[in-house]
Amino acid sequence: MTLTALAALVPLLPFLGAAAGLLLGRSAPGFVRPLAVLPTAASFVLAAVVAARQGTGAPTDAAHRLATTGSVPVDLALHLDGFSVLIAVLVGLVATCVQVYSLAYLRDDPRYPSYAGLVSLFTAAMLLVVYTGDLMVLLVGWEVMGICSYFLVGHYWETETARAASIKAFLVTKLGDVPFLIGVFALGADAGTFRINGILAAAADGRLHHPTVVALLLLAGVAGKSAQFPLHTWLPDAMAGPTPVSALIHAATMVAAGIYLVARLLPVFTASAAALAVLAAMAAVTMIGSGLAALAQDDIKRVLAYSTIGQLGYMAGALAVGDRRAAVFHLLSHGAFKALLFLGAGVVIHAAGTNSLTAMSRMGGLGRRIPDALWTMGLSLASLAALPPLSGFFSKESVLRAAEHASAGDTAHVPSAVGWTVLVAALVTAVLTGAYATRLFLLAFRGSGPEVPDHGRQPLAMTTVLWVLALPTVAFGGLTYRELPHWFGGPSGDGLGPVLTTSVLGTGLAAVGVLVAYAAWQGTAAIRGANPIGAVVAEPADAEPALVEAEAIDTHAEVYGDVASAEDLGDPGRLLLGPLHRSAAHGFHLDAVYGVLFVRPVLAAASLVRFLDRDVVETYVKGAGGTPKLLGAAVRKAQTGNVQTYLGALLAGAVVLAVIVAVGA
Amino acid sequence: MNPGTVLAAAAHHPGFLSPTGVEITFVLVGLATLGAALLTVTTKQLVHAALWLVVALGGLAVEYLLLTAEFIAWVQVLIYVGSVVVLLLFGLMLTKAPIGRSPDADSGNRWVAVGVAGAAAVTLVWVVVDAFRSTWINLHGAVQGTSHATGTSLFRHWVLPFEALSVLLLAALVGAIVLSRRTDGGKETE
Amino acid sequence: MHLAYPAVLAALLFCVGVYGVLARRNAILVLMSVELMLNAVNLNLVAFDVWLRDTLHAGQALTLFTITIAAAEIGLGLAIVLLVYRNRGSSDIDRLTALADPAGPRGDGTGRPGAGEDPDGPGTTAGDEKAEATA
Amino acid sequence: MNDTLDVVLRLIAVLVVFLVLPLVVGQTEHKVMAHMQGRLGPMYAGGFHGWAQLVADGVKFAQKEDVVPADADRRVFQLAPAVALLPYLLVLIAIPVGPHGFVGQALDAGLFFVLAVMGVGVLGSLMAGWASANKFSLLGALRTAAQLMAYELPMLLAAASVAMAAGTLSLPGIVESYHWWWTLWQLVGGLVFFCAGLAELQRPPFDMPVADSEIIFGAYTEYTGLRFALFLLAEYAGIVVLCGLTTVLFLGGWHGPWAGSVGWLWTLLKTAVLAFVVIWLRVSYPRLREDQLQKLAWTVLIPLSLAQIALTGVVKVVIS
Repeated sequence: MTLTALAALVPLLPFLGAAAGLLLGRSAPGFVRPLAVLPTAASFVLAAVVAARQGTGAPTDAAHRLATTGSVPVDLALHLDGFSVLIAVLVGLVATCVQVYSLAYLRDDPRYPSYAGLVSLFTAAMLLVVYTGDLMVLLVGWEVMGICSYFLVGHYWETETARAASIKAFLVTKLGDVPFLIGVFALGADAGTFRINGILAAAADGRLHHPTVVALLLLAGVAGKSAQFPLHTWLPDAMAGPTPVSALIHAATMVAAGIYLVARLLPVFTASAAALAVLAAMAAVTMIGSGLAALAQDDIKRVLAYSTIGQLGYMAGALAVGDRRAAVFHLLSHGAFKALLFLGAGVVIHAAGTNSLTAMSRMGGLGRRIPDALWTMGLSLASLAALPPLSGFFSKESVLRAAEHASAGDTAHVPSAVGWTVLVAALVTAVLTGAYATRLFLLAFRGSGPEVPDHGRQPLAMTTVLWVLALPTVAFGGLTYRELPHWFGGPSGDGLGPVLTTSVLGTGLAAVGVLVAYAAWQGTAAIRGANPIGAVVAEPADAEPALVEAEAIDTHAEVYGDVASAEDLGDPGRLLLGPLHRSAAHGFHLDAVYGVLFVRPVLAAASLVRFLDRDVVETYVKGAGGTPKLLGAAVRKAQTGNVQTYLGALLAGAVVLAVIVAVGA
Repeated sequence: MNPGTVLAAAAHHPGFLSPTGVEITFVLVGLATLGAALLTVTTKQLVHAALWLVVALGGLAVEYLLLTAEFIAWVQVLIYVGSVVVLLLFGLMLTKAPIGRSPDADSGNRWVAVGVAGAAAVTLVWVVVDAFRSTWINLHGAVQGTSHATGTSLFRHWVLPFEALSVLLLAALVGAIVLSRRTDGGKETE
Repeated sequence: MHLAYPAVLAALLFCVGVYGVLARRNAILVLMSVELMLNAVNLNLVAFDVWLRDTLHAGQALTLFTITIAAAEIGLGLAIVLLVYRNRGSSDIDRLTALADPAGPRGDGTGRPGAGEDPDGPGTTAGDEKAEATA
Repeated sequence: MNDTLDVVLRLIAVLVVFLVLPLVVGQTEHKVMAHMQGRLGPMYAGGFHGWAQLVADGVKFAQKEDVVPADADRRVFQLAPAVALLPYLLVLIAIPVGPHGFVGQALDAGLFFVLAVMGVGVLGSLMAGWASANKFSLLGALRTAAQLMAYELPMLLAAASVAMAAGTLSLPGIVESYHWWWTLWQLVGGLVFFCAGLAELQRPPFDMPVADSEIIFGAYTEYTGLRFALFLLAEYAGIVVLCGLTTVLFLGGWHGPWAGSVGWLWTLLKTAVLAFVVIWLRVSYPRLREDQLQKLAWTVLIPLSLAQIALTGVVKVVIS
C-alpha cells in the first residue's frame, strides 16, 4: 500500500467509524464500542506506520483535483512531512487513549453512541487538518472540529453550565473563524492557490502583497482555536464537558490545530514583523495571565485548562520567535503529559467525588486510594513544571533557547524585542507553572482530614491509559530531542537540545516556584486545619465516573458560590497571589469586559432589531391586516339585524336623492 | 278631461286667502287627522294608538267624502275602521298590551326617525307645494266617486288587476291560516 | 279646492307614518304606521283622480286595490307577529335581530352558527310559557 | 233654508225613532219572554202592563253611581258606550222607512254606509273590554272581535247578493227594485244576513262574548249606571237596525198593499215581526259554544252566502 493511501486512510478510518457509530448507535448498540475504539486505534497504528515510512525523508505531496472551481483551485491535497506525521501520531495516540478511557468513564451513559461518534469525527477532522496540503480542505476539518467541540462540550446539556459553555465555545471560536476565513481567502487570492506549498513558495518569493493583514487575520482564528489571549475565555468554561473530551481538546486536537497551522504557515508570519510582534505580545500576555489564573482556580480541571492556555502560549511564543521546531516539539510533549493530566484528573474527580481542590485538600488518603493517578499525575505535573529529565523540560527548554536566540538578534526576520518579550514571559511563567503545578499536586493528593469516601475501584481501562501516557511523558523529550531536528527537516547542527544558560534559568525558576508553593502550602496548613470546608461528595460508590463529574461541575457554583474559585483561606494560591487572587480566579474579569464590550451591545442590537421588527415592521403588517378588519367591523356594526335601522338608512338615502333631484331639476 | 282644460281651470282659480267652505272643512278635518296620526305614532299607550288610528282613518274617510269619492270613503270605513283596526286591536290584546304607558314603546331609533321623517316631510311638502300651489280641483260637475262610476271603471277597465288581487287575497288567506296553525302535529286539534 | 291641501296632507301623513315605522318598537304599532303611510298614498291617489277627472278612474281603482292589499297585509302581518310573539315572548322589533352579524369571534367563521339561535337565550323559555298561556 | 229645515227635521225624526223604538223592543222583549216562559213580566210601572218599566229602569240607571275601576283606562272606558251606541244612530239615518224620500238621508252607497258603520260598533265592545282591566272583560272583548271578524264576511256577502240583484247600493233603490219573488230568490241570503246580524249584535244564541255563566257579562262586566244602560240601549238599537235592514233588503221594505200611502207602516210592521223573531230566538235556542260559533260562520254561512251570490248572478244574467 502506498504511503499516500495509508495516509489517506488515517483520517478516513475514524470518520467511517464515526459515521457507522452514529448510524448504528440505536439499532445495534453492541457495535458502538468496537466502532469507537477500533477505527481510532487502527488510525493510530496507521499514523505510526506512515510516520515510520515517511521518516526523515523529503516531504510527500499528493493532490487530486476533484473539480475545477472558477478562480483559485481547490485540491484534495496531502502533505506529509516530519511535523504532520508526528502530530498525527500524537493525535492518534491521544484519541485512542481517550476512546479507551471513555469506555470506562462513560460506561453507562445513554448518549455514549453519539459521544463516541463525535469523538471519532473530531479525531478524523484533526487528522484531516494535520495531513492536508490545501487550506480549503484544512478549513473543512477546522470547522468540523468547531462543531464537534460544541456538541462534546455540551454533552451534559441538561446542566446550565454545559449549555452555556458549549455555546460560548462555539461563538468565541467562530468569532475568530470569521477573520480567519477572510484571511484564508486573502491568502489564496494573494498566492493564487490554496495549496500550502504554493503559498509558502509565494511567501518565500515575497509575492504576498498584504502579509501583515493576512497574518493578523489568520492570527485571530488561531487565537480562537488555540485559546490565546484575548479569545481564550471559552477554554476554561469548556471544562463542563466530560473529562476525556477535555483531554482530547486540550492535548492533541482543537487547540493544537491553531499552533500547527501557524507552524505550517510560519513563512507567511515571518514576512511581517508586526504579526510576529502581535503574536509575541499575545503569547506573553497569555502565558503570564494564564499562569496567575491557574494559581487561583479551585476546580482541578480549570487549573489544567489555564495551564493548557499557558503552554499554548509557550508554543505561540516559540512561533513568534520563528522557531517552529521548538513549538511543535513542545506541542508533542505537551500533548502527551496534558492528556495524562486530564485523564488523571478524571480519576481524581471520580475518586474524590468532587472537582474542587478546596474540598480535596480537606480529604485524607486520596493519594493512597488512587496510587496510579498519584504517580502518573505527579510525573506529568513535574513535566509540566519542566523539571528535568522529563519531556516537558526538554521541550520547554527548546522554546527558551529559541527565545534567547532571538533576543540576541540571531534569528532572521525576528526582532530582538520579540525575543526578549517571549523570553521574559516564558521565564516568569516557568515560576508560575512550578507554583501552580505544586499547588495542584499538594492540594489534591496531600490533603488531610476525614478519609475520602469510597467510590469504588478505578476501572482498569482508565488506569492503564494513565500508565500508557506516562511513558511519553517521561521519556519522549529525552529520547527524541536529538532526532527530531532531522524529522523537522532543519539542519542537524541546529538542535533542540538544552543549553546551559536557559536550562539553569528555567529549571531554577521552576524550582523556585515549586518551593514557594510548597512553603505557602505548609504555611497555610494550619488555616486549612482550622477551617474545615465540608467536602461535597456527589455520588455513592460505583456510580459512573462521568456522572460524578457532571454533578460535581454542576454543583460547584452552588456550593462554593462561583464556578472558578472557592472561598478558601487555606489555599496557598490565595496566599501567593494576595490581592490578585480574586481577579485571577475570574480570568482577570475578561468575561465581564466582554460582556460589556460585546454581549451587551449585541443584546441591545438584538432588542433594537426586535423592536424594529415587532413595533415598526409589524405595525405595517398589523395595519395592513387591521385596517380591513376595522372596516369589516364597521360594516358588521351596520349589520345590526334591526329592520328599522336599515329602513331608516334606506329612507334617508331616498330623501337625499329626492332633494338632489329636486334641486338639480 | 284633457290637460288643456285642466290648465284652463287652474288659470282662474280662487286664491288661498278666499277659501271655500269645503276647503275650510277639509283643512280642519285634515288637521284633526294629522293630529290623530301623530298621536298614533307617539303615544306610549298601545291601545290608544290603535284608537287614534281609528280617528285618523275616519278623518281620512271624511276627506274622501269631501273629495266626492263617496264609495272609497265607505270602503275606507268598512275595511279600515271595521276590520283592520279591529284586527290590530285583536293583535294588541293577544300580545298582552298593557293598560297605561309602555315605557319602551319607542325604540332607540327615535331621533334618527325624527330626522328622517322631518327631512322627508320638508322635502315632500316643499316639492308638492312648489308643484301644485296653483292647481285647482273642480269639485262641481259630475260626482267622481259614486259607486256606479267606480264600479263601472273597476269592472270594465280594471277587471284583470281585480282578479289578480282576488288571487292575492286568497294567497294571503291561505298564508295567514298556514302561519297561524300550530305546527306541532295534528294531535292537538284546536 | 286646491290640490295642495290634500297633497300636503298626504305628504305629512306619509312622513308621520315613516316616523312611526322607524321609531316604534312594537311590531303592531309598526303595522299601524304602515297603514298610515298606505292611507296617505290613498289620499293622494283619490285627490289626483278627482283633479284629473280620469275616465278610467285609475286613482280610485288603485285606492281600492291598495285597501285590499292593506287588509291582506294586515292579516298576514298580524299572523306573523303573533307567531313571533308566541315563539319569542316579545313583539319588539329591535329585539328580533337574529339576522344580525353577531359580535365577537363567532362571527369570524364562514358559517353562521349564531343565526339559528335565539339571541336572548333564557328569554326563549319564558316566551314559550307566555305563548302557551296565550294559546 | 228650506233644505236646512228639512235636514234638521229628518234628523230629529231619526233621533226620536232611535230613542223610542229600542225601548219598545226592550219592553216587548220583557213581555214576550215572560209570556213565553209562562209568567207576566213587568206589570206595575206605568200602570198598564208595566209599559213604563224601561223608563223606570232608565231612571234607576241614571241614579246609580258611575263606577270606573281603579286600574281601568279611564278615558277609553268612558268613551266605549258612546262608540258602541253612535253607529246605530248613524245607520238609522240611512234606512228608508217609506217611499218618496221617507228616509233620514238617501245615500248613493247606502248599503255600504250601513254595513261599514255597523262594523264600527264592535269597537265599543273592544274598547270596553280592554279598558276594564278585567280578564273576563278582555276575554269578552276578544270573543267579540273574533265573532265580528267571522260574521262580517257572510253578512257583507249576503248584502252584496241583494245589491247585485237590485243593481244598486242605494237602500231606497234596492227597495224600489224589489219584487215579491225576491224573498224566495234571496231567502238563503236573508237567513245568512239575519244570522250574521244576530251574531254581530251578540244576541242569543250568539251571545258567547257576554256569556254570564262563563265570563259574567263579558266586556260590560265593570260597567254600572248610565253607561251600562247605554250598552243595553245599543243592543236594542242594534236589534232595530238589524231588523230594519233585513226588512229593507230582503222583505221589500214598504212594499205591500197600499204601499203608496201606508208604506212606512209595512216597514215598521215587518221590522217588528223580525224583532219578535229575535226575541223568540233568544228564548228558544241555547247558546252556541265559541268553536261552534266560528264553525257556523266559516263552514256554513260563508259557503251559503257564496252560493247565494252565485245563484243571484246566474238568475240576474238569465232575466236580463
